[in-house]
Amino acid sequence: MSASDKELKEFRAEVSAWMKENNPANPGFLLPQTFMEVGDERQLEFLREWQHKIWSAGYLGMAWPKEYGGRGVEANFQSIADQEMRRNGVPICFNVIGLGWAGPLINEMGTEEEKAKYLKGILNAEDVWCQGFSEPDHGSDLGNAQLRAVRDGDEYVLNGQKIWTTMGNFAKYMIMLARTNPEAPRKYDGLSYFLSPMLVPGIETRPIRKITGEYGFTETFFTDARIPADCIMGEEGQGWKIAMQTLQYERGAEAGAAGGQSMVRVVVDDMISELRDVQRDGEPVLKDPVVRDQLVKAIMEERAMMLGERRSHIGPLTTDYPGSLPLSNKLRATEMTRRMRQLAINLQGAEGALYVGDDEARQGGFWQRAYFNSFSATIGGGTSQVQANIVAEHILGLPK
Amino acid sequence: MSASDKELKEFRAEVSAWMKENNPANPGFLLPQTFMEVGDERQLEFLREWQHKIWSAGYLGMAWPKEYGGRGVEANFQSIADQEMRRNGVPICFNVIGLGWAGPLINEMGTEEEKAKYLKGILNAEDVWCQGFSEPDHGSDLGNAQLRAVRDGDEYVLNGQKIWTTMGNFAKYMIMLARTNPEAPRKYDGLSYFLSPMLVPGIETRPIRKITGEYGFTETFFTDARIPADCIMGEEGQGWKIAMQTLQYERGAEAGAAGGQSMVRVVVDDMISELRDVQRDGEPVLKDPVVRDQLVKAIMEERAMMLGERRSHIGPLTTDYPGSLPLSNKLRATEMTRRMRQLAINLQGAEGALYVGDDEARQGGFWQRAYFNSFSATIGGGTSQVQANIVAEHILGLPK
Amino acid sequence: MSSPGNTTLRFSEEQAMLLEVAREFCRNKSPIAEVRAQLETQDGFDQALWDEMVLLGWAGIAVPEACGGSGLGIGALVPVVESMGRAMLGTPLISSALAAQLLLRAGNSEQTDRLLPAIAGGSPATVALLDNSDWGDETVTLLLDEERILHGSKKFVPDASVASVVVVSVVHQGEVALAIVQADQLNDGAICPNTLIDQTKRSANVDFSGVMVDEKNLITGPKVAVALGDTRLLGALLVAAEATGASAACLDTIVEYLKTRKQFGKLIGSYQALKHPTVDILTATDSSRSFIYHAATLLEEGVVDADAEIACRMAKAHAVETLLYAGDRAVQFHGGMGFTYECDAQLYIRRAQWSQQQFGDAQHHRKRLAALLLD
Amino acid sequence: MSSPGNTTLRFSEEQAMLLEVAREFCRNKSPIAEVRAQLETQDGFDQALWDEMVLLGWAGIAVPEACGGSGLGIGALVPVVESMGRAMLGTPLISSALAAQLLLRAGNSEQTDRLLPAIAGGSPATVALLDNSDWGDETVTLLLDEERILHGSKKFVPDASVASVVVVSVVHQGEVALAIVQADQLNDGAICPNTLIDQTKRSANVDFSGVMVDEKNLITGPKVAVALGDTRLLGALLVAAEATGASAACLDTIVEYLKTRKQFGKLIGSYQALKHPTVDILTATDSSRSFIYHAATLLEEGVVDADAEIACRMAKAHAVETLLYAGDRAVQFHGGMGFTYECDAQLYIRRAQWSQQQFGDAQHHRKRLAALLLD
Repeated sequence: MSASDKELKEFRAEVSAWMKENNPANPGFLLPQTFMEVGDERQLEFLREWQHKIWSAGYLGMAWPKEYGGRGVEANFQSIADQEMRRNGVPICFNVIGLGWAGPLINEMGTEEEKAKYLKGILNAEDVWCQGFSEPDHGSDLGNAQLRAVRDGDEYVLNGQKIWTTMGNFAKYMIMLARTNPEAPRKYDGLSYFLSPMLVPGIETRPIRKITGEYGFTETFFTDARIPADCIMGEEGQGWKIAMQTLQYERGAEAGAAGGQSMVRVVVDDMISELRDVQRDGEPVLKDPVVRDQLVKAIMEERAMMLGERRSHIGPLTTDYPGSLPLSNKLRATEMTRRMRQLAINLQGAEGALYVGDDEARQGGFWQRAYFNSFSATIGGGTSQVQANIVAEHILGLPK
Repeated sequence: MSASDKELKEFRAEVSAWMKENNPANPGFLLPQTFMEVGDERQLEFLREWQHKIWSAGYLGMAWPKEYGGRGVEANFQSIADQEMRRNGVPICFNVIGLGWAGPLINEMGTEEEKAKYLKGILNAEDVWCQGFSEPDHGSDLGNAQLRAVRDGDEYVLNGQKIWTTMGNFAKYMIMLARTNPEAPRKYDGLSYFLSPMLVPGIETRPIRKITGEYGFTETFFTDARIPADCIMGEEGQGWKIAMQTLQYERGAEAGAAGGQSMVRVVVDDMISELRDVQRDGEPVLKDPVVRDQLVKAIMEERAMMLGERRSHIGPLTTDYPGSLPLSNKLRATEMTRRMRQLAINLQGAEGALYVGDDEARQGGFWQRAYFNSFSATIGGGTSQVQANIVAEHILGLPK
Repeated sequence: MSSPGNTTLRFSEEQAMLLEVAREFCRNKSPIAEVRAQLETQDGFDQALWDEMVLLGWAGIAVPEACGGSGLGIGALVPVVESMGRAMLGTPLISSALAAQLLLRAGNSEQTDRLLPAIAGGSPATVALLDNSDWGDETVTLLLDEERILHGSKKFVPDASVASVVVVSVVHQGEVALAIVQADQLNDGAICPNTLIDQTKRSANVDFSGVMVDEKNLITGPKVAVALGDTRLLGALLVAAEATGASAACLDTIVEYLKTRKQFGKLIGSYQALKHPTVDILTATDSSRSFIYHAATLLEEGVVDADAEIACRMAKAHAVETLLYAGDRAVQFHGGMGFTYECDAQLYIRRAQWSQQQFGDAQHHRKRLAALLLD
Repeated sequence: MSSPGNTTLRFSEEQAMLLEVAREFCRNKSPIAEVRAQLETQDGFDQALWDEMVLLGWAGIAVPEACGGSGLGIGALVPVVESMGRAMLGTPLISSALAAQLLLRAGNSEQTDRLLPAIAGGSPATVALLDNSDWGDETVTLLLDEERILHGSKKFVPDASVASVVVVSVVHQGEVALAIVQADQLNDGAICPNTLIDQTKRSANVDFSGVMVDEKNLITGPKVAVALGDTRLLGALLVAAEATGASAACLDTIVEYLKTRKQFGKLIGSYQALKHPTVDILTATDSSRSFIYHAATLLEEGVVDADAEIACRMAKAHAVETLLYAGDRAVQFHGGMGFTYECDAQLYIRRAQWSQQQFGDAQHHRKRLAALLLD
């Protein structure tokens, strides 16, 4: 019973109209471009309200079961809704760890009880979720996580530390990788996966001030924190497998995620638009031949990424080193973004030296802040250097 | 008894005049730009005659003792002569391994007998010298040389292979690193250093065809080749030390080398001159703003290298990471050269696709050939990748 | 948040089959030993092999069925040319295809009916477009005088020595026109072969002086300039497709060496200084491939509109810079071996120098893209 | 074989002593904790520290002895500014030095005798040159009318809030002139501080409207344009010197981290993906240093001739691109830590954005170098 093209088209028109009508006015402060930039209560409340509104309108969790707050329709409806959110430039659905990581996992592997307890709060933005994979001493090396979870009766006792916990200070729940068996022969086998409450004694968060000067992450400290034993997902020792499974959902609604736009997409054309009134040597900067050469390179790089996405779905055109397009995507996209934003600052002329807070800063200092924030993506989730190793080893088959 | 500024100035004028008067006419074939490009007998004989002529005029080996063919004056006279060779664009003094490696070593460490036997033939170009350090399986890893030298009475018996032997097919002598003791606990201690004759039974050379299509190197095969035991320099086991000592002389006459211009220096201005009549989009390519930006970058890179050479002699300006300028010089200069030559081809327009042998090729295909030849320097003597490691470890103190 | 431009990319089952067949054919028939065997021959290709390709219908892929071709269009030519580039297989296919396109786009039906069947049947043809060494200068100077006699030369005419027919851009009565010249009309010595850096390629300077062009071999009118512009873009795309194949082959060569060569006791592919640039070559080649098939998609109907022009120029600009980089790194990463003629890296670095210049280098196309995208 | 251009580079014992003293002073007095303590203060520097620097004579290094300075010239300023850049020590030194240079080069003896002693004595001064956000547009629009009243504003006036004197480029009777404005002549609210990406720096938009400039504070004549051009070049050089110091400090920060941080069981400095770019930063910083001391050498006599202009522009173009790269890599190579405000990498990446824009970015200078070197 799959939806007809006509139905989908009508649906697209409906969402688009709704987004246009409901796109919130500029709140007077810079909104987060990604869920990693929710730095204060003001931003949090704004985004919570917005996500709730989208969910109330029926445009979030569309493919999740009705009984848990979803709408029970096909995933392609959600994909269309997500596209229209992007296309209309509305704010993000900020509860990303819930919508895109924890939620789909619970949907797939969780008990009835867990589904009833967690899913709706994820969708309606009442329960903020965070993620506890990274630890201070091995940022790119998840398998080495050391946070200790010791079973004690019907509880686990947690000791250790997590870092880069996005919205750790706002979150009610954390998906967490902890070491239940330090003696396991393979380090991966000693890990377990928890849906841990955050608001229990012994769990404390300390906001991390980012390079931008703003907040968004926390360090999270566990000191004899006790959580119910049934917070574990699966069995002890399955943590690594479930963590890897969790990462699969990132690919959107079709892969199980609830949907919603998780980051504002910034394209090269946005940079170019912003440069239309910038002068260089008394002429429009966009008329400068060297700048033009740079901008065309940037456009081409972006275009190539988009075309690569299209090509990745065409089997006969992906027989060379299969998997190279998806597996290199993170490396390429994040590095491209970083360089593009750096270029945007450079081309602003003297105003490039202004920052968020200056009335004359272009788009309120958007590009400066965006450049700094871009490192969260070239570092987080495996640095670009590690990503390049992964591509080299998994795709090209080069030795470790 | 050091020469006065006036004497030096007069000497400079004298050499300059001589070079101008004696600079050979274009022989009708491309002359080697470096000693690694002597590919045929015609080139060899031309260069042999030219070196002999310079030596006869008294401008080579000036600081070497008179009794061995030198002139016995201060080294700064030779430096001036070398500068004037470069400045006047005369052909190279091709017997580089003799003039700059073997000769100074013999001068410093050799016996009277060795000096009498070898030095004059190096200067007057009668005896061509070659170098046998590299071996096929460990190009960048000299310490691992495996050519076996076994003492047998008053001879050593050689078995093994060398590669990248410059002018191996023309040489009478080779400076050679061989393994006399495979059991030495440190691999370096098993090496010895020889002044080996080349024209003995059991030593065979096979010319290597280079990427340019020309010749210049050989593979050299040793099969039970017997050489007199007194060909050894120093003691058994001192090979590594002497090899490292040998590399010190490369720094010119002041460091002990006989002098003579070992390679034709090509500067960015030469490329720019060649581009003066090239058109792009119907205008001079030198008027194209993007090209201009590229050329200025190239000029700056070259200028920075030259300024670095000056600065390296000013102690107070080299207290940060001392030694970084000289030790990074090879890496920087060779990489700059490669990129500059590649750019030169690109900017030629359609004619960039022509090659040596085409009448319409710019400067007879000089830049195309030069680009290909530039890899001999980014690969030989330690690849750029190895050079970067050396700088990182020795200068920055980064871990291996 | 703005539009990302046209990012259409389709690939039909027909194209997929062609790609598979072409890749298999080229791999089997053009191993590197065969490529090397052709480096110093006069024509640079093996006639018997070309005949097989003609039998497979490749010479007529983009020729209408009515003229003896299969009418599959440029979109079907791209996978074939990519496959040939991958095998470094030199033949007059690109030259012939461009000649056919130029005739199709500017000629009348008598001309196409007369000339295209021969091209589709494997008789090589070529185009003579370049009056000087500057692809950015489109001024045509070769004169066809009032008596329809040609005065002057063209440069870098690809496969000139084997072409039966040359389609030549000329200036006639003050307008750009096309002259169709038969090989047998050329004077002795009119074809002066270039010595190319890429020894798998052949081109020549051709002196057309004195050749008489009869009425039926003359093409005039407003279509000529458009057809010439289109042909240059199609040429850029085909060179890009060929360069994409060459980059892919070059990448394979590098990867193979990095997996087998040891230095300092380790496989050299384990060193990030070689590993990461090799990943760059992979991702850049991925982009080249996306660009050429995007352009192929937009050219399905044969019309070179603004989006197709953008696609062709992007393909050329990207693919040649990728091959330049890949070829350069291939030599470097092979170390001493890379410096030899015997090492295959030399084939790719040489091809790169040829490809970058054909139909304008990367900067040439970016300059024109700027006008299309920024103004 | 052509001339490589002017490659003079000398360094006197006097300069060497100054460099040693300055580096030592800055290291001791401006540890990073002190730098951070100033990030959110109004003036961005510590007055007591500035007073010490003044006592060392730095405010008067390039001021003639007759005007209370030490008359050592720009060549002696460069090592001091490099040292300050290395310690990220923000003070009005560059602004004051440029104001002094502008007065020296354009003013009459009454003006220099009156104003320079105060500057040499530590009373901060600055220059107001920028009428818009485009360093490449040298049109002066700030009007000094017939009644010698100013109309308009300047942008990005460095250290405006602390300067006692501002030397302002104006247009007067159709010609470019300089107005010397005392801080107390400015209206309340005339100084509107910029919020800068580099929190160690201070600048402001300054509205001069209504300020009356008396005769003795007006500089007119042909020397003005030359002096303005020279001052922009000296500004470029001093920013380059400061950026060179910052790059060197940034390099130290990276090297330190690479030698201590472990990932996957190894010190991260052993990975070539981090090691080799760090070598690039080293060699690029080496070049920056060579360029700034080359320029300093050519400016020994104070005259900004064509060679000196080339040297200043090269220094600026190179030093800021180096710092941009170093700052960017410093953040990346520190991994998660690099993404925090607490990590010093942020200081360098922010400084880089400021430095690149001051007195024109790298491309600005390369464009002008092209005219000097290629035409």
